[in-house]
Amino acid sequence: MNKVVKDAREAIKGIEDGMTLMVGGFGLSGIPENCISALVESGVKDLTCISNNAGVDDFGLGLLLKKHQIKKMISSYVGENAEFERQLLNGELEVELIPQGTLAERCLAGGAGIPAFFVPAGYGTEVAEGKEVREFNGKPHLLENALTADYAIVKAWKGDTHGNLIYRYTANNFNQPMATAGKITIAEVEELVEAGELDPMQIHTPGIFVQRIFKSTNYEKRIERITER
Amino acid sequence: MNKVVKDAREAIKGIEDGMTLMVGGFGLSGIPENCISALVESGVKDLTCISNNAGVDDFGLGLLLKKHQIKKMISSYVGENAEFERQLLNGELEVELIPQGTLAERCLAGGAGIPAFFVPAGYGTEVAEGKEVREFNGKPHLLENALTADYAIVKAWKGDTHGNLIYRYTANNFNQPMATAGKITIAEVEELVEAGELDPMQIHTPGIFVQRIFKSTNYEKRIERITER
Amino acid sequence: MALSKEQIAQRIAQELEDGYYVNLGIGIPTLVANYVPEGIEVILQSENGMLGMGQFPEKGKADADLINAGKQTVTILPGGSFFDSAASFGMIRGGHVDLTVLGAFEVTDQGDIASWKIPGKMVKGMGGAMDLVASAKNIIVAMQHTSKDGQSKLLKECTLPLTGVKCVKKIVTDLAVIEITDEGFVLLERAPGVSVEEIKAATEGRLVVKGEVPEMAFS
Amino acid sequence: MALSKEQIAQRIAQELEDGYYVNLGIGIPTLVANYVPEGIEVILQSENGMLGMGQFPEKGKADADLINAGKQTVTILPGGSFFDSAASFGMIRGGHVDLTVLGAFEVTDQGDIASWKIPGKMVKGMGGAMDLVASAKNIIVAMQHTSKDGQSKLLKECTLPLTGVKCVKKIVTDLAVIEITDEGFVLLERAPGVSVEEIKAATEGRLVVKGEVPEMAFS
Repeated sequence: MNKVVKDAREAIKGIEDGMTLMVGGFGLSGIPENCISALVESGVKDLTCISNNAGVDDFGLGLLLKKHQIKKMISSYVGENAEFERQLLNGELEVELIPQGTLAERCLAGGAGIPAFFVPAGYGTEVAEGKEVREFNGKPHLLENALTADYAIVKAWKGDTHGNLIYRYTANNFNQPMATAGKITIAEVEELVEAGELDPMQIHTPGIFVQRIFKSTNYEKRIERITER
Repeated sequence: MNKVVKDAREAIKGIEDGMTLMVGGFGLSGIPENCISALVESGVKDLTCISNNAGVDDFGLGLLLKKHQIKKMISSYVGENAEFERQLLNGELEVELIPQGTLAERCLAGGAGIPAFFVPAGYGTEVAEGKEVREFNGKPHLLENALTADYAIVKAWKGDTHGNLIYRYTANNFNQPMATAGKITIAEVEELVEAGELDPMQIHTPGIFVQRIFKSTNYEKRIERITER
Repeated sequence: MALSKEQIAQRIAQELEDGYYVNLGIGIPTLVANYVPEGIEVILQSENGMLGMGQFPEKGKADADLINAGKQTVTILPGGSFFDSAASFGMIRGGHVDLTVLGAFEVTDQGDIASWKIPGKMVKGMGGAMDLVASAKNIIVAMQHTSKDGQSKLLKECTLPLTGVKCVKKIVTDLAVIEITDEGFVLLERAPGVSVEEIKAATEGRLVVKGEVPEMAFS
Repeated sequence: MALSKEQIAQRIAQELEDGYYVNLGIGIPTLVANYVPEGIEVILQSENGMLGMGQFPEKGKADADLINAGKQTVTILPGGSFFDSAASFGMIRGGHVDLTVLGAFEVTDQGDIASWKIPGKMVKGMGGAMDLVASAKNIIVAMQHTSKDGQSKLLKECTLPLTGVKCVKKIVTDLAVIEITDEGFVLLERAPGVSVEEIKAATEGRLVVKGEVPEMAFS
């Protein structure tokens, strides 16, 4: 068993035009910077990206948007990106907006073999269009389908050679649910250790979900809004 | 905010005849021994217990069964308990058997505000009786409802005064999903520390789910099958 | 006189109870954290995956891995915890958050809310707002009573795309505290020096006035 | 000669591939762990919440908090992890486990399986068996070909309550290795010294024999 790959370029092998990717992170926090750079470099296009946000103009998924490599975004919030808004208003980009909790749960369901589930979010709004409505305990709910991806690309703090992952602070966010829902899941980690070095009670993502792992380099870790006391 | 109670007797206050309880543990591993003893002592009866197992004749939920305090068990596996089998065959006890993964997910869904979801387990079997069947990706699935309880009673290794919980090894099992699904959740912990002493990245059950917590005493931690090299 | 944003936050803070788990939205709601009454402990949930959110970090201590739902750098308090986005919305959807405070463009006298989209102008997405309004047992909307050009934002029907239906229970505006019941907008309190007539004039939806309406009290 | 339980396990172990995540049921399936071929690393999942299950603990080291799904005390190997029951069955249901090996009372030539209940005699419950059979991409059943009184357990229709329908892909019995296809029980291998006729006689369901059927090979 060997899940360790050399770098992002090797990790993204097999990602082809038209594929669906899940990309972890919330805003610019916990995004797989190395893999995004490698995707930009690879020139792969017509991607459908499932990601809570779309990065900013010159960072995160914004880098892929700028080069028109993304055909469709499935997200909950895409503000903070003027290029995104421009492409969307010009019809250059398809966008499906999904309530944030529903998005996270759809990824989790995809990983856990639950093809559909009911949630209250979005009932009575445009999100409900075309969806089955059913009442539970007197409250209307929407039937939502699971999401899966050809590749899920996540970023963790620590990882081991078996693919076990630990996330740091709020950089967990969508990484943990998405890691379960890729046909192939790629993890880039700040610190890569041997199997057995992580406490088995503290693993956020068990290695069974991760097919490729590598030690990332040169993190910028850009902050969108530095607020200090 | 004060979630800390003195002992099991104080923790189970408010549990009344006819209520539904979730009780954590798998076999005899990770069961809330202190609360079970207090329930036996209290004499509360006609309980519906949601618990993966029913203990053994003279330990775990078996103690409540022996005193006829349980009206109905909702479980996945109830072997290893002759008194249970006797009461069931005599019609003294109602039993609803549910596939183990469906049981865990129904608790999790109850805690997460998902009233119903589809799973493949049980299709074509007696578990499917009366349940809606729907095909996803060419495979038939059953619609399963969420479970909640008046009280969820769980056992953790470490806990803090805010109700944050960490489980040890495989003693996690049903404790983590059930902790989310009680209207009131009671946690008994081997070690109770001040808020801030547990690493916030290692919390299995965030305190928001726990209303009462106490330091347990006199654990027997009986082993069902000691196997050694 | 109409309340300042800080005063709206201050009034909302009076609704807090000891032990409450609270989710505060972006804008005025965030300011509520500055006015938690003494002797009361509330725990802030940030839907990107944190309980026990604390204040901004000290100068130089900002950490890209520790942000709130508004993408601001923050800190965590003792007793807090981190978790993933699915777990976070499980808490919200499951009704474990005691109070949600958020902003809105428009609210109706039936509790409908529009807060996420202005067609043709703004396509940022709903983020967690739809999950929050559909799930919370207890929602307070913090908003201005009227738009900059004087149009009422407390309406019979929303003109903008909805975030949720029949979910808002209470509104605190710069002019009034209002409860939404089957009867409509029930006026509970007036901003100091603001008359019932002024509030009526600023409210397009059905406003219900019962007896003497007290002024808000600030300690 | 019919295989021993150990030999059934040994034959099943030949199906393992490097890097497989495997769930082994109680009984014969558990023995498979003793015959993992050299040079191959497999990771055992125990559905009560563990990956990387190791052997039984040394004498005196048994820990009540560290058990497998059969409630036996076990150990964890480097690279293993612990998690809750919902997460565990998420892995199973989501198809992340590469191979499931479990026992059965009866199997049909369409892949139906009965393994959890004998009406009037045994009411233990299905445990995780229904989840496992409904979810696994790859299921091998380890069982005796016939009951103690000589009745075939490889049937046209199950006589006992079902655990799952159309899910079993392969069976290894004391007499044969059988694949289940649309045609029925396809005989792949015979136990050493057991004839096709003996297997036919012991199989009530539709048995398909194609050409020469080799004997199982044990290294």
